Amino acid sequence: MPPKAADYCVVARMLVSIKVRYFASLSEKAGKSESDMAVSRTLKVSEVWRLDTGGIAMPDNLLAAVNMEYADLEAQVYDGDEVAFFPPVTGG
Amino acid sequence: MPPKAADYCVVARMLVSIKVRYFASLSEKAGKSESDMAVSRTLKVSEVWRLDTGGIAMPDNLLAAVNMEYADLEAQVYDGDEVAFFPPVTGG
Amino acid sequence: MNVKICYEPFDAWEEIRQYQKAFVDVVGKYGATSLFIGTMRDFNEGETIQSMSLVHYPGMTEKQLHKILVEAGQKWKILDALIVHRVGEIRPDDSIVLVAVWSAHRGDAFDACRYIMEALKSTAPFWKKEVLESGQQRWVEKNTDGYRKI
Amino acid sequence: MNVKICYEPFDAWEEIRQYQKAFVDVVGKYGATSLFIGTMRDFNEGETIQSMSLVHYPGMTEKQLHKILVEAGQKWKILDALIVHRVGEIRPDDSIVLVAVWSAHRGDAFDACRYIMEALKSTAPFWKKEVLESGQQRWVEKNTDGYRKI
Repeated sequence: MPPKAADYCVVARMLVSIKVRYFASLSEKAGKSESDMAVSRTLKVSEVWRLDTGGIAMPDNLLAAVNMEYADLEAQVYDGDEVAFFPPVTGG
Repeated sequence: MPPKAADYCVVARMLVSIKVRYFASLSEKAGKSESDMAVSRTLKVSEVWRLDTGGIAMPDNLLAAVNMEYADLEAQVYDGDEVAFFPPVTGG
Repeated sequence: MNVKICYEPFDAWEEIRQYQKAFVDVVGKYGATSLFIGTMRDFNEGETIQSMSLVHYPGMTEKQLHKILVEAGQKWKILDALIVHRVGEIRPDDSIVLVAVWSAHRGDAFDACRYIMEALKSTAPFWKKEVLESGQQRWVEKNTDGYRKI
Repeated sequence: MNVKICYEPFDAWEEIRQYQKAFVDVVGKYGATSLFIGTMRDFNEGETIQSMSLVHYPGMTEKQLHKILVEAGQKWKILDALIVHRVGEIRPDDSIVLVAVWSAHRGDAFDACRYIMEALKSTAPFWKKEVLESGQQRWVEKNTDGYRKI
């Protein structure tokens, strides 16, 4: 059964919820340790940074994870994803 | 004062005492774990083996120590020295 | 293979002893255990360190550490492996990390233990903030490469 | 730096714990401890092993082990090191050897621990005689090289 016009409208107004987390020095830089974004399209990781930090310059050594796995800054982020930003790790 | 003839005679009849020890499979091969040799001259390590074992063929992988330090088979052995023969070590 | 995050001080020797008690099926099979313990020093980069705050990314940390153990198990023949890592407020002489690897032969145990430790240092999401003698705080900026001679 | 020959079973974790208690002057200075424990397996070269007799050359063993520790201390920056080695009648799952190295940084601790273990395996005067399941006895002929991949 072909979709009805009303379905397209719903799709066009879709809500993409993204949880954003900042760790270590980046939570101080961003001024928050987490936030919940709601946007109307899927985003790249780098766009999440830009939009959620309000355009703070991206540190050279920035690391990112999507759903707790390392991710490229060009990776796509979907509804319900958790995106994390952090500096080089220093455990051990 | 020049030495007297009698001193030379004493030197010529000098006694070289050597303690010989065998470890692991070599004590079974030699049929003893130690012996005390008394010879009238200093010996090479290889001569100690030959004389003390009664000419048992020297194993290819024979190791030797003089006074508890690894030694070459050509090394000289002096009075009071302890010479040990053993196979490759297998500790750890 | 197991990963443990500790919020309180841990005794590395006791952790290992307890872990080995559950070793029913590998008793007699492992000839080699290689361990590494990282301990908090009271100095770093020329400064005296009073204490340290170790933060982590709960969830991702465990996931990443498990991934490292699986990778080590693909590269070397290991019978078991354990990672214990401390987080929270840490004092000099406290254990920070314990890595243990059990295998039949020592080459595998040594290589895998070192691999796990280096992978942890470069990829596990932990961050250290040092409190200097003056009370000033600073984030540790990066870990060094443990294979490279300094 | 210390060398200990044990004629009875020893608990590696307890040995380390006791040894570290005397560490008054290096507390806070060591960030890295690398350990290796060799444990008796119940198999070797395709045979089941019941027990093992470990003989050594008293006097030369201690001398050689000290020499190895001194050499390791010349090659790497180490704060302390310990070797404990068992001799006598040994059963599967008994600890045979413990090597521990303490240093400021992990590269030195890992490298020195492995060096000490390989040097011990190839030069310290210990020999193993295995008792097979059949009761037959055999001398272990040689140690393998732990750096070489098998």
